[in-house]
Amino acid sequence: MPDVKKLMYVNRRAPYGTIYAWESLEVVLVGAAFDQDVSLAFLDDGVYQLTRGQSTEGIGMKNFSAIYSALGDYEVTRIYVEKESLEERGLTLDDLQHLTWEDEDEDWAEKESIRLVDRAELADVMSNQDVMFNF
Amino acid sequence: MPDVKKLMYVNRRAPYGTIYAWESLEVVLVGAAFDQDVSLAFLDDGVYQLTRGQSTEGIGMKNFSAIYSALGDYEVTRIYVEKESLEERGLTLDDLQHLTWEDEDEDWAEKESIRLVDRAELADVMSNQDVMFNF
Amino acid sequence: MSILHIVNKSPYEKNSLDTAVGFVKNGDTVLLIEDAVYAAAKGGSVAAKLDGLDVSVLGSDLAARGIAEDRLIDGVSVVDYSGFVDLVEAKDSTQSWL
Amino acid sequence: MSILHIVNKSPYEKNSLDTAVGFVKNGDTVLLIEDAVYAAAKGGSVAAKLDGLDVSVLGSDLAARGIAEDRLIDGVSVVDYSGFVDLVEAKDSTQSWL
Amino acid sequence: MKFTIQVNEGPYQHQAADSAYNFVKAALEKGHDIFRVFFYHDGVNNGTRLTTPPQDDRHVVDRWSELARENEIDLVICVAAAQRRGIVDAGEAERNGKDATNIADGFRISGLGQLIEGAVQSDRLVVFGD
Amino acid sequence: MKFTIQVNEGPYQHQAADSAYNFVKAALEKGHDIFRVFFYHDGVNNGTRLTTPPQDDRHVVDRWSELARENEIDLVICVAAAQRRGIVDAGEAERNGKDATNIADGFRISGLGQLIEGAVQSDRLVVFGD
Repeated sequence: MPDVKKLMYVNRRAPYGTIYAWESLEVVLVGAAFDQDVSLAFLDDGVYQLTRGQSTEGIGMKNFSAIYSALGDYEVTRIYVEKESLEERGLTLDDLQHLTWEDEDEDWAEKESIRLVDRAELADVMSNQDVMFNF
Repeated sequence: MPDVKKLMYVNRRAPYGTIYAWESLEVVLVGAAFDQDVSLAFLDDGVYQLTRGQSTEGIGMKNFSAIYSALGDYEVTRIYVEKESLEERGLTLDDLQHLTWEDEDEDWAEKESIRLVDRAELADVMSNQDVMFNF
Repeated sequence: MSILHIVNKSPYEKNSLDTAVGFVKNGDTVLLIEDAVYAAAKGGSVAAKLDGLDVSVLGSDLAARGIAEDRLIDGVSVVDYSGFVDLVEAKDSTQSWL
Repeated sequence: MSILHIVNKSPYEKNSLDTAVGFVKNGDTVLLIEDAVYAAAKGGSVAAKLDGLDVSVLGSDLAARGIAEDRLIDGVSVVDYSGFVDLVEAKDSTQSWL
Repeated sequence: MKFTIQVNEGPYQHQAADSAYNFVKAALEKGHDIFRVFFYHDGVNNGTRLTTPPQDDRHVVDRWSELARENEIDLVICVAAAQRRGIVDAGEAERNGKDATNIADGFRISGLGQLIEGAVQSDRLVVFGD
Repeated sequence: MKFTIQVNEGPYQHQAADSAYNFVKAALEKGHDIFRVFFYHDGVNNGTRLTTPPQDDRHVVDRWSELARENEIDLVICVAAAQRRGIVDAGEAERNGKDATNIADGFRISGLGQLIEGAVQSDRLVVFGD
């Protein structure tokens, strides 16, 4: 078994309607300490997790959307967003948060975390993972 | 408020994958004691609840499908099955249990409990209910 | 008699909205709450399913999901929980399409 | 590397199967369990979605739902829990499309 | 107007319990009566006093208990559903030989008939679930 | 082969807990190792000893406890998920000021790291949920 595994967190649910999005994010934050090769995939209603401007005062639930922008600090730098899922929902990348990370090897240059991929490309990435987490 | 209300139990879920079908049936059995004007509707995956030949030994869960045929004894005599839902699933009435009740007013003549209705007809019936139960 | 059709599931994930709209009659209202509010967002592939229906959306669920009111399809009413209660009162019965 | 795609939801209720089949590559298998077994029933409107895929169905979930094996679409393999375990072992990873 | 509310899902996993609470609160503020809140299926898990949610999140169970205390709301947990999921009051603990209880303040355990009665006695039944 | 299993839903409401149990049993019968069963989300509700299911139905919780006893399976309940849902052992009761515990025999409460560790240490992760 390799020392470092490729772990992918597969997010397919909208936030707030169920807790899966939030408790999945909690796994990602804890998992960051394990020095594995981590990526996140957002598809189907999972793309809604990353939308801007979420405001939960009216429903009395914790707003966890700001935490996605901290993922770069946890060295989670590869976030795949599926193109077909965005399009079906009438969304573009501009509707999502701008997620970045700082590359230590390039004098802390700021880089994009989100990679827009179509379903076939995401299927290729998925087929190279050792473990997929599903919530 | 009328002494007798029209109560409809609306069943839209398959059995076994979740408990809603079974716990819904438990409500129907208890509710039968309340002498209300009761009907059941089966649509979407709810039509699967009534299929013949269910056998749960392999999954270790209680098989409750026989109870539907006892509904007549509980004076639950109007069971609406939606045509479109059956067709979409490649089912016909022959795939469902034969549910009957005995009409006290007609010398205990055996009568059909299942009424095959299309969506528009079921919508009409629903619009005449006082209460819909959803599971 | 009129029905308040309550839908709470994302129309992209579940068939609840599809079925619900088939049961809407004149005088009925469709209320979108929780993840169902995505159905009323402009540009989404399901939005057309609401054409010609009387549709209300729960504002706090919209806000939680970051959907500004100007992103809603035309003709949709935004209500708060008090408006939700009024709708239940105004219609003769409710049907939750879970 | 090969993936075992596990689907457990009715294809008439949820979009899981729709998405899953879009991710199946050569060498992958789709395993239908729980309410997803309805997808493999002959005559159902979703059955065509499985065309050309390597599909297995959990037999005990079929039996629970009253689906006789002769009602399955052609080419589907029926497995028991032991066969489920073998599939997990045979593929390099699993993806549960919940 | 008189409402009965049915809650089919437990706290936190689904928004149903939150939506139901917010609806009940709004109805009370408008002067309506809440005849009963009936917790069915996993909804019975709304009635355990053993939860400790994070401090920056809402406390779903305590919110129900407070609402019941301040407005004398009848919060009923279905006994059959509760037995399957392990929600226990003193009577149930004794009947079923359990060494602990976990029911929260303001809730009571009773039969399914309470749901039917609620639907019959109220002007409206509103169901919150998954 | 070494498996870690994740269970996302509680007993009875969804078949997930049943499917996971049947899978684990079959894997053991074939001589595989179960490194860990990790209960997350409402899955933590598999670990309450307060359930009393009907006598003609399976006992989901007791089945897990027996499996753990007979095969020394590590049944881990996520602490964060458990706090939200009210699954409590003696340590948690003391930490959070609870007057009762409800954890079942054979289960232990621990952190999310146990899931990651399970996934990294095992040959396969299999997830059962809704």
